[in-house]
Amino acid sequence: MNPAFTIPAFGPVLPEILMAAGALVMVLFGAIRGERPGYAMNIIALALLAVTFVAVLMLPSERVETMGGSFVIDGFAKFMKALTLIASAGGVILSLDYMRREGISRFEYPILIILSTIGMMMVISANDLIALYIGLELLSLSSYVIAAFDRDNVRSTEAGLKYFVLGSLSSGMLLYGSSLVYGFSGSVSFPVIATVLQGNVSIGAIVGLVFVAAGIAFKISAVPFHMWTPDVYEGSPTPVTAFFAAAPKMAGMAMATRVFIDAFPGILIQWQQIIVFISIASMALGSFAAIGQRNIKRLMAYSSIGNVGYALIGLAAGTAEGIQGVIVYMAIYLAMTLGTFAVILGMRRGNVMYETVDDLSGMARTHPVLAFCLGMMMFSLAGIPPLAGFFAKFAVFNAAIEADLVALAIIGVVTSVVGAYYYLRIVKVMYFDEPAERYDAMPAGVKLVLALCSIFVVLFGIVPAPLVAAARTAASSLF
Amino acid sequence: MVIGLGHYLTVAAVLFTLGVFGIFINRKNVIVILMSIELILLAVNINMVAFSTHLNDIVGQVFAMLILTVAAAEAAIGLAILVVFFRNRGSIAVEDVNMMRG
Amino acid sequence: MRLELSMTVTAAFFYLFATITIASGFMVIASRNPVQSVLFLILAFVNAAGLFLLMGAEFLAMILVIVYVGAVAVLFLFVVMMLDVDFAALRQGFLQYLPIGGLIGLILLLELILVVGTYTIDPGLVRSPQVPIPSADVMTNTEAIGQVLYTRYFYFFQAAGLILLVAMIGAIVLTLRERVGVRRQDISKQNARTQETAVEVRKVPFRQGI
Amino acid sequence: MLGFGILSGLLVLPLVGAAFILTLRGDSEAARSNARWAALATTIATFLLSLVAWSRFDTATASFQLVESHVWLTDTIRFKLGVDGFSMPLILLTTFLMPFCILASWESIGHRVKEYFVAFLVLETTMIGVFCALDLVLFYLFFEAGLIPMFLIIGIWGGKRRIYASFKFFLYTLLGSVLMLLAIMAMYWQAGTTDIPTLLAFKFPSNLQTWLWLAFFASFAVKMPMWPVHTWLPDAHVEAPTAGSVILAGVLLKMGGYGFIRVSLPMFPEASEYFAPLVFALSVIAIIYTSLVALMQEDIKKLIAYSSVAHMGFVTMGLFSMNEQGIQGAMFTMISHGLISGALFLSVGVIYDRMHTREIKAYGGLVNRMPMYAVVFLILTMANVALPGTSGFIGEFLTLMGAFRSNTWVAFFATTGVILSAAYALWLYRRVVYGEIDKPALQTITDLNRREIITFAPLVLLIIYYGVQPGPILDAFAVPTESLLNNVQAALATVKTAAAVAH
Amino acid sequence: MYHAIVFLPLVGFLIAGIFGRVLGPRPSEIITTGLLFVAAVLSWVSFIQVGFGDGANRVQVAHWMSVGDLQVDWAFRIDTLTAMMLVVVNTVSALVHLYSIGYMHEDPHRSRFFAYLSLFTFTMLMLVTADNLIQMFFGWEGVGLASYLLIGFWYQKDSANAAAMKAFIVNRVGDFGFLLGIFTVFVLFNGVTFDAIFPRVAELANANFTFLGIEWHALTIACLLLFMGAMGKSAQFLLHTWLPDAMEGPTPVSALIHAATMVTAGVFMVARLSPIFEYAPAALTVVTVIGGITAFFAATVGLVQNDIKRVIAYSTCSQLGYMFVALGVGAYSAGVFHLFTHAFFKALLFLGAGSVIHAMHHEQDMRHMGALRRYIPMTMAMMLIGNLALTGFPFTAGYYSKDAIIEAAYAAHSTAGSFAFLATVVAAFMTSFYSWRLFFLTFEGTARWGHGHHGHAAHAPHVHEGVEHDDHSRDAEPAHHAQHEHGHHGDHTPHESPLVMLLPLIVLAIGAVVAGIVFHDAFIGEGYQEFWKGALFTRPENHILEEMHHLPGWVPLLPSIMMALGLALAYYMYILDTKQPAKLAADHPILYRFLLNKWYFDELYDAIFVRPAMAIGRFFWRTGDQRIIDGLGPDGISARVMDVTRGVVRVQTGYVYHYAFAMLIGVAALVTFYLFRGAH
Repeated sequence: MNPAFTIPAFGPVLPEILMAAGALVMVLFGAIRGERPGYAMNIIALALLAVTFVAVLMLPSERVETMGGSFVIDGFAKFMKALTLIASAGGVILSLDYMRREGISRFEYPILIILSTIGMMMVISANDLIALYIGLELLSLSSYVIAAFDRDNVRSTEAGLKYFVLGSLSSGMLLYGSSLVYGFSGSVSFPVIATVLQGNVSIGAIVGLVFVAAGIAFKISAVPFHMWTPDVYEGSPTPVTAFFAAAPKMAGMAMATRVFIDAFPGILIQWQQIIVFISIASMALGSFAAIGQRNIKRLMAYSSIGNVGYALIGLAAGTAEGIQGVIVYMAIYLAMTLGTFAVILGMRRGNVMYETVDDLSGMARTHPVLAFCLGMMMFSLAGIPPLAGFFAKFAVFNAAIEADLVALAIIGVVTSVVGAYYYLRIVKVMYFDEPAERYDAMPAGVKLVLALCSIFVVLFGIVPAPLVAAARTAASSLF
Repeated sequence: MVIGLGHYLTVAAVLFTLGVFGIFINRKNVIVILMSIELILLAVNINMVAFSTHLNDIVGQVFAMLILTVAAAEAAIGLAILVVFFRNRGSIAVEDVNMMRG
Repeated sequence: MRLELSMTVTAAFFYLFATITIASGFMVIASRNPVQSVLFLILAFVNAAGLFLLMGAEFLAMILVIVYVGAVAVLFLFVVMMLDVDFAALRQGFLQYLPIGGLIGLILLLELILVVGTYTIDPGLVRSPQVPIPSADVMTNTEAIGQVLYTRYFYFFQAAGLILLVAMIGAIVLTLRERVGVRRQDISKQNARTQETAVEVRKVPFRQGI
Repeated sequence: MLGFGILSGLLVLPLVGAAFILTLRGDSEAARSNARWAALATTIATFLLSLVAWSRFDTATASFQLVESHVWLTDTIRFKLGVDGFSMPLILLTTFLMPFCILASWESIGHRVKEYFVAFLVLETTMIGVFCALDLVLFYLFFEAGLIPMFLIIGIWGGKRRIYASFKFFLYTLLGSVLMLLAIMAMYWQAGTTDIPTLLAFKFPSNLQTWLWLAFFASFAVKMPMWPVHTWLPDAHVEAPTAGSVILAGVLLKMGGYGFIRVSLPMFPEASEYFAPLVFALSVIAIIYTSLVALMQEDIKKLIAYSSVAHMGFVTMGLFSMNEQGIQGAMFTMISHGLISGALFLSVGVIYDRMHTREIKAYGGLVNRMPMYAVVFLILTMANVALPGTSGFIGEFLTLMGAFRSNTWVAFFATTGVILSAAYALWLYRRVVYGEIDKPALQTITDLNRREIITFAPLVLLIIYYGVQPGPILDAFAVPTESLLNNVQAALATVKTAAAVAH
Repeated sequence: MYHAIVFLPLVGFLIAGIFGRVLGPRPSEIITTGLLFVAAVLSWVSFIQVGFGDGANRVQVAHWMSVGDLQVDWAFRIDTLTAMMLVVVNTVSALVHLYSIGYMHEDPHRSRFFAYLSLFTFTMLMLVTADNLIQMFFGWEGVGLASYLLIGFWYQKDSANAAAMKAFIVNRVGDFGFLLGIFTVFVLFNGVTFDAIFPRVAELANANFTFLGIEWHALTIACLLLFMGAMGKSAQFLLHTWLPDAMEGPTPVSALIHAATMVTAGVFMVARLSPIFEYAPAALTVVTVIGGITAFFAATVGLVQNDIKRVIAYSTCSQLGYMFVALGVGAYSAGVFHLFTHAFFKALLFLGAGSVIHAMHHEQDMRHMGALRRYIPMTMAMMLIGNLALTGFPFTAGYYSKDAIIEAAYAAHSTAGSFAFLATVVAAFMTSFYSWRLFFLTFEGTARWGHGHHGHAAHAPHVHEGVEHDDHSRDAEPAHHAQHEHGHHGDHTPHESPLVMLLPLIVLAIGAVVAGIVFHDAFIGEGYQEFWKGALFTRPENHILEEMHHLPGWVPLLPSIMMALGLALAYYMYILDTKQPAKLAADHPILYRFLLNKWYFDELYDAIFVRPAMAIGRFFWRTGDQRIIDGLGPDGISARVMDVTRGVVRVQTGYVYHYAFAMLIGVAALVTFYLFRGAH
């Protein structure tokens, strides 16, 4: 009766195991050491991330399933995990100085980041609905906590509360959808679902898919499941916002890709419509709503909504070209968003952080380098060549055109022009307006992140081929 | 009178809808909203178990069990956040949770 | 061991449990006092456990009662009592969103029931599940779950453990406070005391008075 | 073919200059002066390098020359550069105008000097890039990249409404361009490459041509700018600093015309033929409409800006007349307008630097105090109204002749532009230069200084030289025009034969 | 030699123009004038060579441009017509240069003036030597530029600037036609050089050409369009309005450009293109009619003008009409002959008028002159000769050329010819009248200048012809612009001009007297064929020159009679009964005003062209660009975007249940979508 149980291969799960073990060690270390100043925990976390990063790179590129088929590793997973780890590392580095100066430096923060990252990596490698759900919850629960990490701050706790309530609702939806999919396909395993659901499937499976899509869309904050994003981004401590804008987005897009491409390739016609709708709505809302924002973090929230919309174009195409576009887009988005938040973190005078767009006034004269970097980020986000953001948009739109989604592409480019307006507004404030007082010197870690991101964004156009080729390899592993 | 899969699914659907309905009918009380979410999860579990039985596949039950586990953890965190929020604001009215908007 | 009930009895129990579940579910969202809501929630869970029993998922039924009724619901109750909230005020405007909410809810409900009505599945799939539920004669439901939970699905089990870890850390990080002015026992500190630090030896001068 | 050639050099050289300026420390007068000299040296070096390129250029062949190709985005989307008879003169125009822009900014740019010159040098790279890109994606990249420095130039060093103008400029042109990007992608999937020489030989299906043409048109029409998408231009011109206006009118507008001749005409011949009446109509409207509007302007720069729109109308008209005179005339008009409008904006800059106003009303009688300036401005005005003997005439005459061969109605209405341009240009000259000098502020205005004379002399001489001897430029267009027309005719003939067979 | 003839003035222009300020006025004057004299002498040499020898040839200077079929060279086409024009241009120009040394001697901008004059001469020479239409257009526009510069020479004067602008723009209207004509010719003949065109005209005699959707006789439409250019440059009816205003320029300019040379460019062009016009009879009819109307119209206006230069200007206009009549009826040589003689006597008249003005310290209003005979007798004598020649006094130049035209018009035996005959005869009478009126008002009668012509208020008592003072400013140009330059003149008595001014007058006077006698045989008489050698083309069936010799006896006499009548009437009205003109004017105020205001052409054009253009321009700008295009385009869109933004932002209320609501609605919407549409 009992099926012969064999020990699964642990090799592909090594990064996750490393991380989990590391997290436990950190808990232990933190508990023993107690709350003491210094960056020891953060450095351990960074080291852990670095080691994991190396481990991820050493994974095989061909598709391997393990853990009873719940866990899969392939080129795509490798690539996205690498991106996620970079994003998490960015989240840790950006928090170093901030947490200390805000007086909320606690050893649990890097641990929660690590745990959340484990969740992301699980999500990326999830090969069935259960693994997906568990990974997602691990990722989400850690996120709720770090959103409310500044627990004496009303806005931070409010952000945590909103994130939690809506996140729970979304996971409820995801689960309800999963149950329907399970029921209508007879399995939770993606490959099985893919073989069962082909062509004209029962409406139940599609409704289930809609609910699953809703849950995923919540995680990547796509319209209309985005509503939490601006409030949470604004309320959370800024490094946390940076982390939210970067890491879960990588995992979320990977998850979306994994689910739609791996589990539902047979009903592409059906889900394509959902993605197209979500994508259009996200691009439009991201562009329009951001115009009205004065708070940069809030603005970046809308910006990330819009960017997700663009990335989804690639997914909507549903082709290898499209997934390549998604990967390229996310990679470049990662650099842009981390760079931007690095600048936001640099806007500090004494104990006050400045967060409104107007606080950037005249930065080109008080901090020319900073302003230049942020300006390049903004132009890049607007998709102006030769900056990296252009190549990101090029990749996804190119895929859309290939897949004959011309209307989607046209709406996309038009909203990107609308969106360019608010990015330009930031450039305008920095470059055209009268300078305000200088900000304090940037912490070294933030400087490092900003420098790396800026170099990437500005110079990507010269040698785009490596990333593009790698993305192509990664994407082709899904097909 | 055979009680089939459809009956259970209908119950689950009603519970799910009640949960959904509870979220915006209880727009002032976060705790009740959390409870509504528990109702949704309950509906999911009924679905899972029903399908599991119908398909004669134990995975559904394992899934349901994990959902229970996670839901407990979720409740813990949710209530912790709620407590923290209450400490800061002295209220759990959802209406008050709107410092950030626009 | 499995209860062998006739079709009619099963149906009767189903309707009993289902009705109470739904009714108490409704009361959860409709009652004026959150304490009542929690209690109705417990009722709903208990009845849902009954439904589970009817479907043959005994282990889950028990877990539901233990975890939910025993832990989660109590947690809710605890928080409701702890937070000194004016619940009357929270009920104002209760019906403001009823029409629109009701409409959406109704539409969703109808659609879901419609979907349920269309249920079809390839019989072949039913016959070839990945992990079939063993018949009750072979092993109990609990045993069956135990068979797979620690082997085939140990990955989920471990991950669930991580989630609980997060819940723990999260709850601590959010709510634990080191209050100043509260006297605590610090054992390591106590153990670390030596004679030098604990006792101060003073020489008192003679005959000089104070 | 693998190594980096002279065109890469042209692209990199300004960037090197920009990088050097960025390394200058401090904002002292010495640092500013260094920045100025460095910028000037860089632009002159670039110009000299472009002359070297010109000397290696063979006008007798229609194929691309000085080609270099490097790995870039993918196997098929490569970093490919090359020039032919259409693009080489435009590159020369760009590199030629840049030193004047630097000179024109010598004193008038007093704050944020380093950033200014960096922006200009970067802009130069993007402009050269547009003209020598042999890959459509690369073309688009440079086409759009120029927006960034120009946005900053208008926004930081512009006039009162600079923010409105810079945003309008940026978003308007961006909106036009993004559709082109989609069209490029569609071409990529159709033809499997974005390599321009390959695409030139590729036959796109008729119905696709229509859409592609429209998408490219959206971009180029805004950039040109054609009526009715021209309204960004007057605003941008008025608010931009002098050198910005020079580059805007002198080079940036030409990108649209270049795009038409590089992409729309040769790659979509059927659509071009189909839409030629539309282009004609818009061109003629532009010529008459904007000339009349120019007549009523109260701002010198705005007047010249509107006149630029009218002149660009001649360009589009000539291009789509699809004959030698029209196309070569249009190309020549672009070069000549680059010199003339550039010089005109420089001359506006001269008085703006002195008086800080561009209101026509604020001037009058300048000839009394600035005779040399009056002469220069007169020559430029006459070149602007296409007086024979100036380069303006050659282009305008040829485009009109081309249009006449194609459609007499178009030529008839467009020729009225000859009258209207004289009206607004002379009206401007009369109000600004002639008359008594009765405004107190003008009493002490000084004539051109040595730097300004050095700036104007080559421009004026070239304008006249090319009016008398247009050969060097005009002949460069001859061979590519001929091959273009042959290909277009062949393509159209195939279609007609196919249609005939089908019936 | 031809290089020298054409380019010496250019050299002069460059020297005076570029180095004028360094050299100072005097060297500029001497250099330009000297070069011009050299050129003039050379052109006489070439004239003799070509006209009376066999010197016709083509001189290639340089390549200009080649675009497809369009091949254009810088080249000289030297034939009799060109040579004759060289003589006219260079002679008059050289004399005007010389004259200007005296006339402009007080002007601080003399070097500029001489530069302009030389520039004009150069471009005019380019025009007449042109070997193709495009080079001709170069000269055509070049003289337009020079004319613009010279009219606006006194740039402080607003009226001068306005006149300069007007001249340029009205000419551009003509050029509009010229350009279209060139295009038509190019399309028809696939070339623009005369050598390419002329031999092929006959082939295309019956070709048709579609222009503006109408099927035309190809050569007719080409000729009509080209003639439009001629109308502009030669100030023919409808496009004449600029010429009188052009008198704002210094008087030597009027003599050179607006009498002797530039304005005759139109005549030259039609003559040059006679091979084409010959095959376009309908176009020739138009030429005749326009010429006739102009001759008549300008003469009527000339009757009442008070400005001495304006009278001569209208006279020029009228005489140009004569020339076109001759061309129109096919007597090209007669037209060209009149052009030739007219250059002498009209330049003479203008320079004479300049001398008068000089004497009167830049007073131009004849009502403030009178009795100048005693003060400037030499000028008076020259003016007398000019007048005689103009009015066609027997054996003067005008007598031969003008009478030939009237005869040719009669001999045409066509409706248009008859009309033109009538018009020219009446115009001849009027010519005589206004010429003598000018003479009498200026030199005879009482002196009306003695007291304070500085102040314009002082004009009031001197209103001569009664009713017109209200539009004085329009009529009599304010001449006080240069008076500050005259401040050093203590006395206001008129003084005779210096020798440097009189000398050109004398030379021109000689020309005015003898040009007719000497050359009429060659131009229109027996020597026709040998002289022209085909430079003027006439179809074999064109026998007008012979028919001119077989006219009824009264026809050749008629012009002389008209001249006599005009003289008599003028003598009566301005010497015998000086009250008569004012009375006449008062009796017919409407007619008088109509004529005085030049048939209200300026007002008419202002109303139908200038103002509407301004209004439309303003409309396009304010309403079209700013309200409609920007309003619907960028500004409107950005406003709508902001509206959408406000709406979107309002949805983001900050309330959790709203957010949840949005999610649920989203899910519900998607599910609904699939239930009803998407499943299949």
